[in-house]
Formats: sequence, C-alpha cells, structure tokens
Amino acid sequence: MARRLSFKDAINEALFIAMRADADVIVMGEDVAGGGGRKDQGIEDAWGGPFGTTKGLIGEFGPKRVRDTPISEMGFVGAAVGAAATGLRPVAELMFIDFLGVALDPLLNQAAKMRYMFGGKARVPLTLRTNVGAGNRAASQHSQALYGFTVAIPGLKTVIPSTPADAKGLLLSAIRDDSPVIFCESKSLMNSEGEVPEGDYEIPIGEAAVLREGSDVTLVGMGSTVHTALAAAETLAADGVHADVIDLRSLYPMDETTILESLAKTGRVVVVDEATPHCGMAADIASLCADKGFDSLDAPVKKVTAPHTPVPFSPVLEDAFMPSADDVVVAVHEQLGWNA
Amino acid sequence: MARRLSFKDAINEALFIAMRADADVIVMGEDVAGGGGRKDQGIEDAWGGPFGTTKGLIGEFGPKRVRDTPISEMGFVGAAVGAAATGLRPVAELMFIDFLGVALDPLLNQAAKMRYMFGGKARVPLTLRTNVGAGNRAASQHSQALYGFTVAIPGLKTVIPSTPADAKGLLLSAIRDDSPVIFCESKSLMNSEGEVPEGDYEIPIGEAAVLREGSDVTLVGMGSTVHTALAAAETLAADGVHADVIDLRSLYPMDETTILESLAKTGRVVVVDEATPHCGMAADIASLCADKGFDSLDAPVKKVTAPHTPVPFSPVLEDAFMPSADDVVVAVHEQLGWNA
Amino acid sequence: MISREEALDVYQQMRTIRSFEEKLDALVKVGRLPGFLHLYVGQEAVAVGVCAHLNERDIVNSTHRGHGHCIAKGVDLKGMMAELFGRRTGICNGKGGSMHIADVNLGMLGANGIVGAGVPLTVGAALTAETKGTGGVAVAFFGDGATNQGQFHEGLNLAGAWKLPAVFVLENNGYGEATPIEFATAVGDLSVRASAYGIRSLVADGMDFFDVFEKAGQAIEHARNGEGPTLLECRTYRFLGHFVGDPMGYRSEAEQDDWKSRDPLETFLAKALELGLVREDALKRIDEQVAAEIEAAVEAAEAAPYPEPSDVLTDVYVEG
Amino acid sequence: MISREEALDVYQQMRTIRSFEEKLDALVKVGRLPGFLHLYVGQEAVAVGVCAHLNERDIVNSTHRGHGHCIAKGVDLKGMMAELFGRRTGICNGKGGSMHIADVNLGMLGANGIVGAGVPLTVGAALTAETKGTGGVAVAFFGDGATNQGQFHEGLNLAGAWKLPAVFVLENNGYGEATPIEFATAVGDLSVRASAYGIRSLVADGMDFFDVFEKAGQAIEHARNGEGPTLLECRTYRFLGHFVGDPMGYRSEAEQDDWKSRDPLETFLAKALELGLVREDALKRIDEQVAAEIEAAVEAAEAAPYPEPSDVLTDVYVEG
Ligand SMILES: Cc1ncc(C[n+]2csc(CCOP(=O)(O)OP(=O)(O)O)c2C)c(N)n1
Ligand SMILES: Cc1ncc(C[n+]2csc(CCOP(=O)(O)OP(=O)(O)O)c2C)c(N)n1
Ligand SMILES: [Mg+2]
Ligand SMILES: [Mg+2]
Repeated sequence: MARRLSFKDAINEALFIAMRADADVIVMGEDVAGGGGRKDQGIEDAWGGPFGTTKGLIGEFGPKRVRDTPISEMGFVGAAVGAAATGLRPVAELMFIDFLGVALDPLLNQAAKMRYMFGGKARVPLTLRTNVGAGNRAASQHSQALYGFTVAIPGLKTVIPSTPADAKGLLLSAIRDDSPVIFCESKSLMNSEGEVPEGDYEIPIGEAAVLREGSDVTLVGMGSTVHTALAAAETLAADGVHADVIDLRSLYPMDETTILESLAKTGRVVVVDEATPHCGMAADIASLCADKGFDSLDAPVKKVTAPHTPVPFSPVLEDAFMPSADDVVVAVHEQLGWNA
Repeated sequence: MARRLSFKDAINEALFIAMRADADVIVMGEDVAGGGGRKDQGIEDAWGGPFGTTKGLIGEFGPKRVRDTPISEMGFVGAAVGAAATGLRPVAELMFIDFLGVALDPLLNQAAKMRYMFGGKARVPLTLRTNVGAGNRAASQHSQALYGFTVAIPGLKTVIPSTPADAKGLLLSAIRDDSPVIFCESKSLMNSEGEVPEGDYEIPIGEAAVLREGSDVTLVGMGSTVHTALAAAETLAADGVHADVIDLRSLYPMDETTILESLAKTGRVVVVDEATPHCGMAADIASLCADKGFDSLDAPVKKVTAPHTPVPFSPVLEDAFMPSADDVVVAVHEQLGWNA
Repeated sequence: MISREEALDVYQQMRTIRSFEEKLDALVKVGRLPGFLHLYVGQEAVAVGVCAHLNERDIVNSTHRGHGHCIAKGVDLKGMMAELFGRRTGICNGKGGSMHIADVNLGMLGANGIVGAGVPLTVGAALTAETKGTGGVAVAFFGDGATNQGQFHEGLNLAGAWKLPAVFVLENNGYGEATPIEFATAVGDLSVRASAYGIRSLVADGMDFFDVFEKAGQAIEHARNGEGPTLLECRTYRFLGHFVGDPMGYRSEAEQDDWKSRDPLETFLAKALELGLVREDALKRIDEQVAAEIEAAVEAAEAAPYPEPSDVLTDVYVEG
Repeated sequence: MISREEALDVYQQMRTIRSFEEKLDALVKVGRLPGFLHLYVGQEAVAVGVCAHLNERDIVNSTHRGHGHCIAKGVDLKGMMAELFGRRTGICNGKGGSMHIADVNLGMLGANGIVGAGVPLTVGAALTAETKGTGGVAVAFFGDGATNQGQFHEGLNLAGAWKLPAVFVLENNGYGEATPIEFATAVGDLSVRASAYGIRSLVADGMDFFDVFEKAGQAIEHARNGEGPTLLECRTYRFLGHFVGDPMGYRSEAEQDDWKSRDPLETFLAKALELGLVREDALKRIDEQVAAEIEAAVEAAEAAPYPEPSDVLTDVYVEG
C-alpha cells in the first residue's frame, strides 16, 4: 500500500524502520533531537533537524541511540566512522554538504580507506545523510552540491534520490550497506510529495531509473535536476523531440549500462547537474559517453550545470545560477542544429 | 642565463625572489624553518620542509616572515586566508594535499568565495603550495592527487608544473596573482632536474605548453604524467604514430584553445592523470573534448588514470596503481583499432 | 568611563541594532524578505561594547548572526538593508546576503555561515597587523557552540603561540541552535578554555554594556600593546529564535523571561541615567531618528534595482 | 603492582619493540626496506604500560609512529614485518604499510597517517562500547603535536560531553617533526587541556613503565566504571629521528643525551631487579628469543610473495 508522503517524511519513515529492525543503528548529528531530551523542562524532541527528518526518533529510541552532537563535524563524523568500524551502524547527519569543509578527513582519509588499508579486514557501515543544492536563498556556504567530492573518493558510495519513494528505499539500502554511503538530500525536494510504499523495502544502490522513454535524446539528471530534465522533456515533446529521462539515483557506483543503452538508442546525451561544471558528475558522465559511448554519439555531449561561480544570494542571481529546463531545451536544440 | 637546477631548488629560488621583491610575501607552514630559529641552541634552519623547498629563507627574512606553524592546518591555512584578505601575500604550505581533509574549509568556503560574496570588494592573494601524487611508498594518506577538488571550487586557481623552469615561473605568477592559487608539486618530480633561467620571470597562469608535436593523437598530461605522456610518445613514434604532447600546467583556468586546436589536428585525445578516474581532471578534459571538440573526434576519448582505489603501500601494488607509459600506448592503440 | 557624547552614540547603536533586527523579523514574517536570518536581539551590548574600542585599522570577523557586529563596526545601514533585499545596491551587490554581509573597506571581514570559521581569519588579520606594524587589532565574535569547533581550537592556539594582537569574543548565549551548551560540552565554564592555549581570559556580563566595554577595553589594550590575545566571554542570551521562524520549543518561558528582565538596552539606560550620562529627551530623539533611518533604508532597498542575471558571473576572480 | 610473570611479559614487549625498531632502522639504511618509517624507540614504556591493562574487547587507535602500539596490543610480529616489506602475507596484505598497520580483529584500529585523526575514531569506538555495553574501553595514542589539531579538540570534547569510556594517551616527546612544542603552543603544561573539556587528567613519567602502568590503570578503571574519559599525558622522548633518515639538526646532543640516560628499558630493569621481579638470566633468554623472533620475521617476510598487481583492485568496497 502506498500513500502520499513528503520527501522528508519518507526519510523519517526509513529511519524509524531501520532503527526498529536493527539495534545497532544509531542516529547522530546537530539537533537531531533538538536538545536531546530535556525531560526536566518537559522538552523532548523540539526540532528533529532543520528539516524535521529525525523528528520523533528520540521518543521511541531514547537518547543513547539518537544523539545530539556538539557543533563539531570533524569530531562526530570521525566518531561515527570509529563506531561503524567497531560494530555500530551509525547514521550521521552533516547538516549541509558545504560543511564537508570541516568534516572531510574522517570520510576522505578514514572511512573510505580503512577497509583497503587494512587488507579487507575492516567494515565501515556508515551512512552520512546530508543536504545539497541551491534554491533556498541561503547563499554561498549553504547551497553547494558537492557530491562530486565524495564520488571522487574511492571507498565511498554516493546516492541521491529524486522522489520520496526512492528516498525511503535508498536510505534503507544505504544504512544496510557495509560500505560507507553518502546519502544526499536535495534542498529543493524536501517538501515535494509522492507515493511511498508502506513497510520495509530497498532500492538497490547502483541502479538508475528510466523515468520517461524517447528515442531522440538522453537526459541524465540526479536529485533535483531529474525534475528539471522531466520538465525539459515535456517541452521538447511538444516539438516532437522525445527524450529518455534517466534518474541516476546512484552517483557511485554508477549505472553505466542504463546510460549507454539509452545513448545507443538516442545518439545524444545531455547531463543535467545543479553542481558547478568542473570535475563534477556532469564531466564524469560526459567522459563515460565520450569513451564507451563514442560509437553511439551523433552530437556533442552537453553539460547543463550551474556556472563556475559560488552560489549568489539575491533571488534573481540564484535563479540565474541554477540550471533550468530551458537551458536543457537549448542544449538539445544545439545538438539538433536548431539554433544554428 | 640558465643553469640546471632540481625542481625543489627551483621552487626555493622562486621563494627567495618573491620575498626579496615584495615585503608582503610571507611563508608559513609546518617545519618551513624546521624549528623556526632556535638561535639559543645554535639552530636556525634545520629542515626547510620535508623536501627542503623553504631552506634558507629564515636566515634572510627572519622568523616574522618565515613561520613554523603548529600542526593545525585548518588554523594556519585559515590564518593565511585572513592575512591575504587584509594586506599580506602569504605562501602557505600544506605538506601533503591529502591534508585537505583537515584544511578544506578555509579554501572551499572562505578564500574561494570571499571576493564573490563581498560583491567584488575583497582580494585574497593567497598561494597554497602542496605536494601531490604517488610513487614514494607512502601509502593511502600521503599519496593522493586531489587537485580535482580545488579545480572544482569556483574562486580558486590550480596549477601544476612539470619542469623546474615552469615550477619557478609558475610559482612567481601564483604568488603575484590576486586570486587564491593552489600550487601543486608532484612528489615524483621533486628531485628531477632541468634548465632554469636566472632572475625573475613568470609563466602565465592559464597557458598550456606543447612539448612535442605530432599529427596522430593528442596526449594531455599534467605534473608527473607529462613525463608519462612524453615517454609514451617516444614509444608510439617508433611505430610511426606521432603525438602532440600537451603539458596542461594550469588546471584552472584551463587552456581549452591549445587542447582543442591540437585535437582539431589529430582527431584523437588521451588524457593522462595520476589521480583516480571519477570527477577529476581526466573527466573534465574528456568532457571538454566531447562537447566543444566533438566535430574533431575520430576515436573515443580515453582517460589513462589510476584505478578507483586508495593508493596501496606495497611497491608492486603502487607501481600497478600509477598510470604508465604502456597504459597510454595501449589506449592509443585502442583508438587506432590496433588491439582489435 | 565613557563621555556623554559617547553614551549617546552607544545608545544609538544599540537602538539601531534592536530596531533593525525587529524590522527584519517583521519583514520576513510577512514574506517581504527572503533568506535565512539569524537575529541579534538581546546581545546588543556585546557588539557595541567591544566595537566602541575599535577604529578602521581594526578588523572584525563575525558569524551567521552578524548584523549587530556590522552596525557596531559602522557599516552603512542602507547598504545592509539593500543587501538583505538582494539588491544591486547592497553592500555586497546582493551576492552575499545576511550570512555574508561585509564591508572590507571598513575592516568588517564578513559575517560567516560556517560556525567557527571567523576565528582563523581573525588570527590572519592579526598576523597582518603584527607583520606590517599597523597598530591594528583583530576581533572575532563567535558563539558558545563555536567553541567546540576545531577552528576555534586551532585559531586560539595559533594566536597564543604567535602572541598576536587578537581578541576572541565569545558570546555565550547558552545555545547552539536548539542544543543547550550543557549538552555540547562537559566543561561548565567556557572561559577556562583560554588556559588551554596559555592566553588570558576575561568574563563579562554580556547584558551590561558597561561591563563589556570595560573588559573589552582591557583585552584590546593588551592586544595593541603587544601583550597577546585574550578570550573574552560575554554571558548573554538571544531573545528571539535561532532563526526567524524558529518555534523555540527547546527552552522554557521562565528562562526566557528571566533573561529578558535584563534587557541590555534597559540596563544601559538605567545606569546611564543614574550616572547622568544621558537625558530622556535626547534618547527619544534618537529613537525617532533610528526608526526613520530604518524605514528609509527599507524604502530605498525595496525601490532599488535587482542585479542583472548576468552579474552571477562577475567577481569570481580578480581580473587583470 | 605487577607479578613476576607479568614483569617478564612487560620486559619482553619493551625489548621486542626496541629490537623491532632498531632492526627496521638498519634495514631502511641499507635499502632493504621501502617506505617512510617513524620509529618508537625511547617511548616503549608508554605503549606497554598502557596496553598491559587492555584486552581484546578494548580498542586502540595509533599514529604514524605505530609499531610500538601494535606490538603492545599483541599484533603478530611476522605479519607486521611482512607488511612493512609490502608482502601479501602482511597483516594488511601489503596494502597498508607502516602508517596504516592494523589488526582490527585484535582491537588495533590502525596506525594513522593523519595527525590527530585517531582521536575521533577512538571516541567512536568508545561510543560502540557504551551503546552496546561491551565493557570495553577505547584508547587513543597521539603526540604533543597532535594536541593542536582540531580533531583532538573535537574528539576530547565529545567524549567528555557523552562521558564515554575512553582514554586519551598523549605521548609528549617535545617535538612535532622538527618543531619544538614551545613553538607550537603558548601553554606550558599540555595536560591542562583536559580542563577545557571538563575531563580528568593525569601526568605520568613516560620513561618509567611503573608510573605509566599505574596512571593508565586509574584512567582505564575510570573508563570501565562509566566515570568518563581521561587525558593521560606521558612525558617522553624519541631517541631516533622523526623518520628514518632525519638528520635531527633541530635538537642538541646535550638534550638527547639527557633523555637517553633515562632509557625506559634500563629504568624498568633497574626497578624490576630492585623489586626482585625479574632475574638477569631470564632476561637474557628473552633478549635472545626476541632477537631470534625478529630475525625469523625478517627472513619470512623477505621470502614471502608480493601481492599480485591485480590485487590493487580488491577490498575497496565490501562485496556481496
Ligand atoms: C560548521 C557549521 N556547522 C553547523 C552549522 C549550522 N549552524 C548554524 S548556526 C548554528 C549554531 C551556532 O551556535 P553558536 O555558535 O552558539 O552561535 P549562536 O547561534 O548561538 O549565536 C549551527 C549549528 C554551521 N553553520 N556551520
Ligand atoms: C594532519 C597532518 N598534518 C601533518 C602531518 C605531517 N606529520 C607527520 S608526523 C608529524 C609530527 C607529529 O608530531 P606529534 O603529534 O608530536 O607526534 P610524534 O611524531 O612526535 O610522535 C607531522 C607534522 C600529518 N601526517 N598529518
Ligand atoms: Mg550560542
Ligand atoms: Mg611529538
């Protein structure tokens, strides 16, 4: 049975399910309980994180399994890594992915490498939930889409759902994965709604979804830009251009097969990513197509991304910063030679 | 007049020149003076950094301009950023680029974004020197080639010389640039030698160099892999395949023109990078070729990189990890259909 | 002790901060203003008490809760307001917004969206002052929550090791977002952290301008005299939520009322009147003046043009 | 106090560490061994004095200077030696090397090439112990230089806030690479840093096994009893360079000689003999045994196969 749930409520539900199913799952982060149970003041669960994704957990699972942390990202992410390597299955929350600036080492040099460095003896079943992307007028330091960093790090997996149903199923997979997984939540999707199945189910890590089929061009999106791609596909269809829309879901491991099969059919690919253009996912996917997909390519591989700038504050500027469905349409038109 | 100098001595010379020419240039980092002038013990300049690149500076410029720091990368890189924004021109040393794990925020969220966030009012003339790459049997946490991270960050520039002469000229440009520049020094090149002009000269940031000309394939290298590419070109020439070898030198801003002009001539491109393959420079350049260079492409764009793994310790494994000239030759053969 | 003229200045600044913030609160609540705003109401005595000792050579680094520090450092009110409205006439041309509001030319090196990040920047500014002998000092403002960050630790230690002219102003308002400081650390008295770096510490009543002013004066004088950095803890409270919209379920009414009874503006007034430093009528004039100035700033901001979309591409690198 | 049997164990471990390190030093100098090695000679009493209280439930995190901690925690000598030689039979299959030597199955969670990084990992291990009620404690070893890292600060604070069963063993050998600790911080007594986190501190003579053993015992008992973490500072010295090949121009002969006169092995022997805990002949047997064991480990390592080049690709992710 499915009901309509918001993206953030789907995440909340996945956390309840995972914690009920496995006593080793704990949740930690800044304000995940919002004061962590000040029973003396009649306050238990005031906040549940800035988006309310952890609301209610402390009531059911108590302050040992739902831990408000000090504002010490390096410290508590490092602790989550140490806990994961010694028998817990922590779900740590990095409030915004921008804070990788103060939380990178435990991921880059510890979690990602432990198993390898120790000759396959360690397991680090860590999940790091974090919020990504622009659109909330939160400016340069709270709006980045830095998942390219975690994808670049061998030993980490990175996923980014685009629907509430996938958010729930991917989060359950991430928590149960024995390797460290970075779970990205797009800011602009947190309040979006969709059908979400009840109960416990997993969306496998490493599988993309084809959300729309067409034979003229392949649009690859991830997180919020899946919706940008879908909107563009709608516009394109009106002009008789039919797009495959691929929701990547897993950034690493990446479902190369789905992309390449689609490209073999369409001959054109446009990657839509809300991150900045250099050394990110758009380049990664474009380079895949330019190598393994080369024989299928009928047109330049286009990247539709944010520009190579920080994220501006002013609504006018931020809207200009974010890749739009129009930008995707223009890119496809270029591939078709319609702009010439 | 040019003399032969080692790569590290060329860097040392550039530092002397820059500090003599401008009293605002200061040097700071762990052990840059190796005990920072313990005159009481008759010890002044014992170390000069692990590669000796800062040796002698404290003798001429004193402990106010040559500062040994505590082992606090976030703190002293952040201080360098603050100093740069208020009137100094600091050259900070991050001993190994792997330590970005504990030094990222001042670069990612401060230095790179200040000018933009402040509406163009700030200047951050920071140079961050750092050591990159594998080959020294130093294993997973001291051997990474993480410049893809700094290239991905709008607001930073990133350069990586491949010869002593370029090291000197690029470092002088970096120090005098009014934007923050990440200056990468390849571990495996530190003891290499070459002709280095005397005196004060700059290699402009943003210009690649064509080190060898050929019409069959374009090999793009950076830092240590320039030499890998040159060696491959030599082998290929013996079979009558003639390669353009491009030394990228600047990773951002990138000299797209030189790459695309070469590709227009050769129709094939192989990018050689000692970093791991995802969301890095190899993908970045490949995606450029797949878009703006598409009409020139006669063959798949090949990336020759390290595998998607941490850097292993055992010499046997580390040698297998690093991209080799043979790997480049194989990639070109594939493009030519010789392996089929 | 301050002069009568200075007392009026102090009152005007505190009142300006208070009214500015209350205006923003109202504007956000009716949807006229975008962004996440962290307001400074309740902590006015700290910014004003510290900045009263500073001049343009001196550098300030602030936090996500930065409007008060900007106003106390003399940043143009119209420019600030236009910035918050995302206009081209904003002090950062609309690119920064509340969390990155700055005026480098005045030595205001920015609000900062990264908790703790202003501390190393301040150390760097102090390093510049020392190396170039400008006679300036550098001041970091930050919260209790920030003292658990690595950047706080590394920055204070570095400033101590190098004996730099810096002052670290800890505004202890008891909470980091919803989390009370007792949850975030086992140390009861945050000022003892200075001893971990071999530096001086002072504690001030952050609700009392006069106390902050005196202690800050000592700390800044030490810094200017080359006697090294100080950690100055000011015990204070934020009267509003962590951000505009915060339901504040994490602290009791009783606690809030208790602190509000020590309102820094009222506390200042009571003492200043008692000392004969100010007169009621002058204050009234200031109140009116401030209100008018803020209204004018809002009007000007709302009338000002937005940036051009193409401006998104400028000011990433220094050109030429 | 320890028993006679334990005294022999202690001596054997300290001797093993000493001989192991001296052997490596010789092997690197003749080019038989690759890599950067940071040797533990001079600090043996710390690793052994602390680990004597630990069992397999307990977790240790170490540093770049990690061989001594591994040996004291019981990691197989042959496996360690083969690791350093980069062989497939190494304890990490040749993938880790000196700076990542580990045996998770024994609770040895790794040497670590990132200064300070072991501290939060230790907090995490203590969190596991507390959450799962294993009765275990977690111990971090780190140097004086590491105490200026943000990870030290954040880790200790977190352990304090959560009252976790952790012990933070600071091996203060006076230097971080070439930089003396007085250059790196203005605080004279590093152990006072515990007070910044509201946790206990103890100071031990790191050259004296008995003193370390006693203080470590107290700290570990506190942790096991749920009384929270301790910072245990052990004042010690490294007799060799920062790494093999270090010319050591940054410290005087006099300083070195002074510390060497307090060699932890000799200090232990003198006391143990005085207390009648050991007999000369037993020690001699141990010396021989250790020497033979190390020779055998070197021989085995040199005879062991290298990994296959294709092994570079394995063990990145958990399969299945
Ligand atoms: C590195 C980092 N972590 C977390 C946050 C989210 N955050 C913003 S303000 C805040 C609370 C800061 O508390 P404190 O330092 O006491 O300042 P106050 O808000 O009380 O003025 C947090 C956790 C952030 N902006 N930066
Ligand atoms: C984050 C980080 N910064 C710098 C280094 C380089 N480095 C390796 S060991 C060392 C000195 C460490 O000093 P200390 O913590 O006192 O340990 P000791 O070497 O004295 O045992 C340094 C700076 C590193 N490995 N990691
Ligand atoms: Mg606070
Ligand atoms: Mg040391």
